[in-house]
Amino acid sequence: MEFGLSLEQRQFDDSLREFLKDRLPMERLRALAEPGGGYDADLWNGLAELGLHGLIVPERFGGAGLGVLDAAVAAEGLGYAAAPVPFTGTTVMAPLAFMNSATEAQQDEYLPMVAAGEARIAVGFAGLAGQTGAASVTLDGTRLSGTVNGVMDAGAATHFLIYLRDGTAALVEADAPGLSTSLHRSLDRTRPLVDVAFNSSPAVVLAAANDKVAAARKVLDAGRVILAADMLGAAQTMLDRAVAFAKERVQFGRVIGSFQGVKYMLADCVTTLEPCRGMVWYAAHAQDAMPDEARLTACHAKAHVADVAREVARMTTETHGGMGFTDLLGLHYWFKRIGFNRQVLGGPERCREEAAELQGWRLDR
Amino acid sequence: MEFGLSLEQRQFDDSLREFLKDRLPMERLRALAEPGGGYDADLWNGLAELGLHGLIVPERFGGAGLGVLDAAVAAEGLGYAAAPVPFTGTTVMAPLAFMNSATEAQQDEYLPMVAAGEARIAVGFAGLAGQTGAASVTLDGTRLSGTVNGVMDAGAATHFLIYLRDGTAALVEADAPGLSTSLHRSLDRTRPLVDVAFNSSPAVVLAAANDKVAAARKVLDAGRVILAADMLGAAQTMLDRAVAFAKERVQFGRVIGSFQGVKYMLADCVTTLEPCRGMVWYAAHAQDAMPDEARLTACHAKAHVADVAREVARMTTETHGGMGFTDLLGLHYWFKRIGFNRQVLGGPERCREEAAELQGWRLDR
Amino acid sequence: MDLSLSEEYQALQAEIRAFIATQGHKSPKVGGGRKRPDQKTLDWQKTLLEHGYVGRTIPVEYGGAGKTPDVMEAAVIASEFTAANIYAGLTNQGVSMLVPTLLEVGTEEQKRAYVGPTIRGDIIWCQGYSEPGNGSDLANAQTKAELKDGFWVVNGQKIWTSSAHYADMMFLLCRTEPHRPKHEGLSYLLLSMNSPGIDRRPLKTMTGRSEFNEVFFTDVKVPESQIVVGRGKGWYVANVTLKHERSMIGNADKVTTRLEQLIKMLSATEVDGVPLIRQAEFRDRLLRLQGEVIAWKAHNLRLLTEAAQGIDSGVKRMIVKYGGTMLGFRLSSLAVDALGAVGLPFESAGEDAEDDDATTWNIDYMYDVGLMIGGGSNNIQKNIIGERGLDLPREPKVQTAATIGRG
Amino acid sequence: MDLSLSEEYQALQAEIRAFIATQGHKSPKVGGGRKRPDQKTLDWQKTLLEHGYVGRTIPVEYGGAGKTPDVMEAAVIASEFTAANIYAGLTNQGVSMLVPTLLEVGTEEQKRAYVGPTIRGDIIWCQGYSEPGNGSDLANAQTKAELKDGFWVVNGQKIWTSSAHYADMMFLLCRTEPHRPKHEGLSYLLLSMNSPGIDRRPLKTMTGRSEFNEVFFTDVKVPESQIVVGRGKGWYVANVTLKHERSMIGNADKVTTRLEQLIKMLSATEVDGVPLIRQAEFRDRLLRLQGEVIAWKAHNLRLLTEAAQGIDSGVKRMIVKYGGTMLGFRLSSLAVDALGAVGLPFESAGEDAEDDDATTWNIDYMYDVGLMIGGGSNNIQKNIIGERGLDLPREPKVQTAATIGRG
Repeated sequence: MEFGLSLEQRQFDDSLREFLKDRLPMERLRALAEPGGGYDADLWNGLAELGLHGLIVPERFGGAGLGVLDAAVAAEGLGYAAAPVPFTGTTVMAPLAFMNSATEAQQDEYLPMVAAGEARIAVGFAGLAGQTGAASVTLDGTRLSGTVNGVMDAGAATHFLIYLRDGTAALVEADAPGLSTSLHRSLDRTRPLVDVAFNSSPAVVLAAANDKVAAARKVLDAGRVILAADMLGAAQTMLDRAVAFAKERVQFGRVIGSFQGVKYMLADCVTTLEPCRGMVWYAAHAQDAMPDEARLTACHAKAHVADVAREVARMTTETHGGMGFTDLLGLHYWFKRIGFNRQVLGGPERCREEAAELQGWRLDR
Repeated sequence: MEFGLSLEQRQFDDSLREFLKDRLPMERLRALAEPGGGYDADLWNGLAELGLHGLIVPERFGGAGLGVLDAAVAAEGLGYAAAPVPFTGTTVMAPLAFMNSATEAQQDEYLPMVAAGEARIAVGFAGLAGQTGAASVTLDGTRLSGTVNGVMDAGAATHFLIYLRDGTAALVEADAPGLSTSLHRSLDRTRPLVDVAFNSSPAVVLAAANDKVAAARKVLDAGRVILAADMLGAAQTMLDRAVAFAKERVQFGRVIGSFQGVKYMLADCVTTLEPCRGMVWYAAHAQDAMPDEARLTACHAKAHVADVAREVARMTTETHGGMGFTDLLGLHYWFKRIGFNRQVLGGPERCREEAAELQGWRLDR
Repeated sequence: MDLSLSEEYQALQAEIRAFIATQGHKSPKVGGGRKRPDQKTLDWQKTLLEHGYVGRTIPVEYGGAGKTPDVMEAAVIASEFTAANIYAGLTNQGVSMLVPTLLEVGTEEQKRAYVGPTIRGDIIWCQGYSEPGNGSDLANAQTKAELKDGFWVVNGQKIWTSSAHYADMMFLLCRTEPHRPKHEGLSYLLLSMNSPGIDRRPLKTMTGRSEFNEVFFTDVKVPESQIVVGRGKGWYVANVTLKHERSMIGNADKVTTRLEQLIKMLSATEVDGVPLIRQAEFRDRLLRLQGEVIAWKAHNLRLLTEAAQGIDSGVKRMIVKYGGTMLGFRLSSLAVDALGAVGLPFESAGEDAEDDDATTWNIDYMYDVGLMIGGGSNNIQKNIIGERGLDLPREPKVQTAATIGRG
Repeated sequence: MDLSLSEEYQALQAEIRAFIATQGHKSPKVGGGRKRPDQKTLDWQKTLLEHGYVGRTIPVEYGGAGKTPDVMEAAVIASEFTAANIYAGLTNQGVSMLVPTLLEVGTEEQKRAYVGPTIRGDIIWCQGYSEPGNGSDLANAQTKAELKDGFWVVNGQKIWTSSAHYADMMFLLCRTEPHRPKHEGLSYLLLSMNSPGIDRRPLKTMTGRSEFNEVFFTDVKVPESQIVVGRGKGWYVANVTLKHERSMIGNADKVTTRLEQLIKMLSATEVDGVPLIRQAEFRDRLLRLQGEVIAWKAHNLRLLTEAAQGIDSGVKRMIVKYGGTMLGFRLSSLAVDALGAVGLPFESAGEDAEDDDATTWNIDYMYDVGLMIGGGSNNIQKNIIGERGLDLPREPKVQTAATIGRG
């Protein structure tokens, strides 16, 4: 037994962080956040050098064949840097969708495009995820109609992959007839949400899974774990910065970190946040290797990390005083990233509700 | 509009506190707690001098004709002193039960006995209160059979008044045929719980209310408000003592109250506890004068004050360090009193559930 | 205990209800906005002034309605506007802090010059307190003013100055007696933000707006008479002002309004066809918050009653800002959670327009964090509650290079 | 990442399962008890020792099983006993603190004399650290020991001494070098609790038991060789011991067990015919706690792995006591709430008997508060996390009458 990252995972993590530190200094982040499209071709293509796009695509389709755990490590790094890239949807959920719901021929066609970074597929759920917002689509043969609001990681999507309530997935090209999108800059300017409408748009239907709903849920679960990892990274940034700030900032003739009031807030942050890292790893590993625990740990990781991260975001902002509330240090990018991650693919309330259902803990009324 | 205690109420409060301070020093409290019967004839009779027994009994039956607010003021004082007296049941719920559920003739017979302190009536609920524990009774004409476990304020009861699920109440003398009791010293040695069993015991049936369940609930609501007031008093004792301790105790060369770690815990205590006082007054006044708000505020007061008091109990015990955990200062009497009040007549979870039902907020599943 | 209203207050209540029924449609939107009042708001403020619903107890000669102070009247007015979700008038720093300060300690001339225009919304004030490096430690202000030829000449820098980018005037805490001990060297000046030598640099905040500014002073000249109370009395005057700020920030009406909004939102928002209020966790959080709000409202009634009776509420008053902002944050947290992904699209409509509901809630959610920091941070509040409220000993002074010589 | 067990560990697991299946019925009850081990417990401990499930890595010559330290083996053993709700062996201060301390820094003679009898449960130890007035400030110990004629002569008083009323031996922190600076003047002695001059006065705690004592020393003679490491090294040795105490108190097995017990209890307990697990608030609290426990278990796996790899876990280790006791309290809080009024009858069966479930939970609930206080209070833990874990500056030293001359 060994519960920790392998040498390769740590090296990958280091190089990703190094890359992001280099390519995404604060001024660059600000510039990318302004349009709020959640996509920067330079950054995205640069990540290809690290093999990010094909991270979990099987090797026979040109990917690295790694797992959700590796993706979670990457997500923590991306969250730490508040990177404006469509990672969760395009790099994790979309290939998993093919691996779980598509025929071999469909996989053959699309997975190499994902691995090569040519296809940026945004994944949306019409109903299963418990996300607020309108979502109503129908599939007539291979024609998709209806709307799904609030699709994430779709700022520069080449395709939309929409899961219907019955677990069937429909892939539509972004420039397909009858498809129209409306992009909303979100609270988190590093990630937009897109409302997408289909009007008898031609779709490739993925319906190869034996249990289609279970297959759809696997994609959802992995997405939730990745969002949890991203929140973990974002909260860790805020904590690291608050600790550094508390060591330098002087008030009342003392470095503020020497006041128990500040010190104890930061101690509370680390005491709640650090165990989230093990939790994210465990939940991610469960997606890869422990199917019995996959759903439960994904639901709990999304919910618990979201709750911890909200408190860490509040307390670390408080630690910064006025400097935390203004735009000066850019701390709010992470505050908002945590807020965004919390809500998409189902908030903590919904995730825990699903955890309860899984265990047969239904309410009496 | 005036939201505060009247001069008379403040004077009554002062004299009660004075009396308890005098009659119930720590060594006396310890002595009374040892048997754990929750009743001391000297103390109980002494309280008669202050007019406590007939506090809410109408004047025409020999009482003071005051309201639940006055009783709540007294309860806070009794909780502050951790007084081992059956106040909630005997002095508040029992007379209210007669006033709400009994015929004029029944009131004529029993209320003067309550006011005179001759009848100590313990009130139990078979089902309506949401209290854990077995409770199953049946009434055959005027014969009561079955058991009700966990009746409070029954350590020296002369009568048991049991509310059935349909809101009918049955009064049985403690030495009636077929009645047997089993007294349990509780976690809170100032108040025991009594399991009572009836076997075709002769009962006086109180069924005069138009809406019997509503009448029963009024008694329950008032009981919950009184328990909230008692918790408030108990938590206030703990806070006052922790503040005093923090001003004297020296560690690391400093009075511990000068450490922000301690100071902020106590600031949190007062910030959450002080608004509970207004809440208890409001809920008590609602029982007397605002029927539309009576149930909602009673449920919320019991629940909210219980949650605040638990945290105050924990933090003030922590403030005392080892002195708080041992028996030396007797601080635990209040810790346990808060724990007792929390559970009887329905815990916070149940009270909030009832608040939801009142407002039509039923769950979907 | 008497929660009924006497006839006099019932009459006032009826009058306001009639007013709201006929005029309420002209009200600007409640919440979210911390902007310079637009024309709609100014018109509404003027209407409120005419009816005495704002500036009620301010003497007629200074532009108010000249009524005898009566906290119950104030409570009736506030509660009617809250219940109807109608804008209850400007609550900026000029109205809520400077005006009461001047009425308490200003000269006749100062009152005549500033009170009326301020309550009408014609003069917008900003507060020149915080400086880089002394955010919470106000008494350590280093911005200097020297008296030369009948003018105070101000040099230095302020930061976290709300509204300075559109304010007309500033009340400024500055050091005029550099050789006296820290707290005795300060003065409190009133100055025009259009004075030569002032450079305002808006600081964008996390909400995306510029709620704060840096303000730089280079030889800014302020007439000698623009001092409040006198030389070296700045700390005293600042504390008069802070007292008003603290009571402004904690307010049971706000949490009551939010709870009502939440009940509506949770009833109206559905996931998979089920309203959130019928889902366990959302309902539980709502119930807990309802309990807290009931306690907070009752506490506020106590404070109101004590104020009417002229009683100093002590620690009961001191807990209001800390407790109120935390409760406000828990309420806005539930709101953004109830909005969920639908609430994430975020476009502030800019300085002069109303935002949509989701953006307003998100701004409130973030602004609540700002409230924990501004006006005396939570930690400062806990010091005050502990030290002044519970009489616990102060943090011992530490002798360091930074404090030596400051006293 | 590999959570599967290698063959070697699978074999151990199978062995333990077989052991529990055949012997488990002899196990004493888990939880609640902080008493002198009764005969049943001693017999069980002996069985565990024989199988190497306790004292596993302690050398054979000191009474252990002499296995190579292997945290995974330890984890497998702990998890099997936890899962089966079987008593996993004594965890008193002698076993968990003194034995590892002696193994780390004791003399050969000390190891031979004390390790074996302690792990067998024949010698029960108590810890002589706290004194009246210095509860959290251990380095300020004033109990004196003077060397005279080959004996340490001890005078003074200890307090909060757990188990002293039935302990055989004490490890004592006392001042032997009064003229040296505070931290350098202490020594660490081992002494018999039956020595003449010792007066033990049990302190009853809130649980109703005497978990603590006051211990008075009047010219108590301790042979010179009973010192650990050496004169003036007491603070160093005490910190070796404290390190073991901190890791003893935070333990994911405990919270896992409690969560399992809670799930059973909430499923079995009904109000008005509905199991609590089907009631909204109870279920929500259980779900939140389940999330926390999953995080805590995963964190523990990380620590185990790092320990196996010889990595110093730093702040990850430091958070365990504070976070673990708070989580433990939230779990026991839910348990007493689920028991409700049924859980209130409370009769501890005394020092030598098992309590009923409700009493056990109530004792655990209160004892959890004690754990926040003992072994370095929560506030001390937060200082450690902040200062050693996050490298934040220490609370500045304040020069007061009380500290002058202490250094």
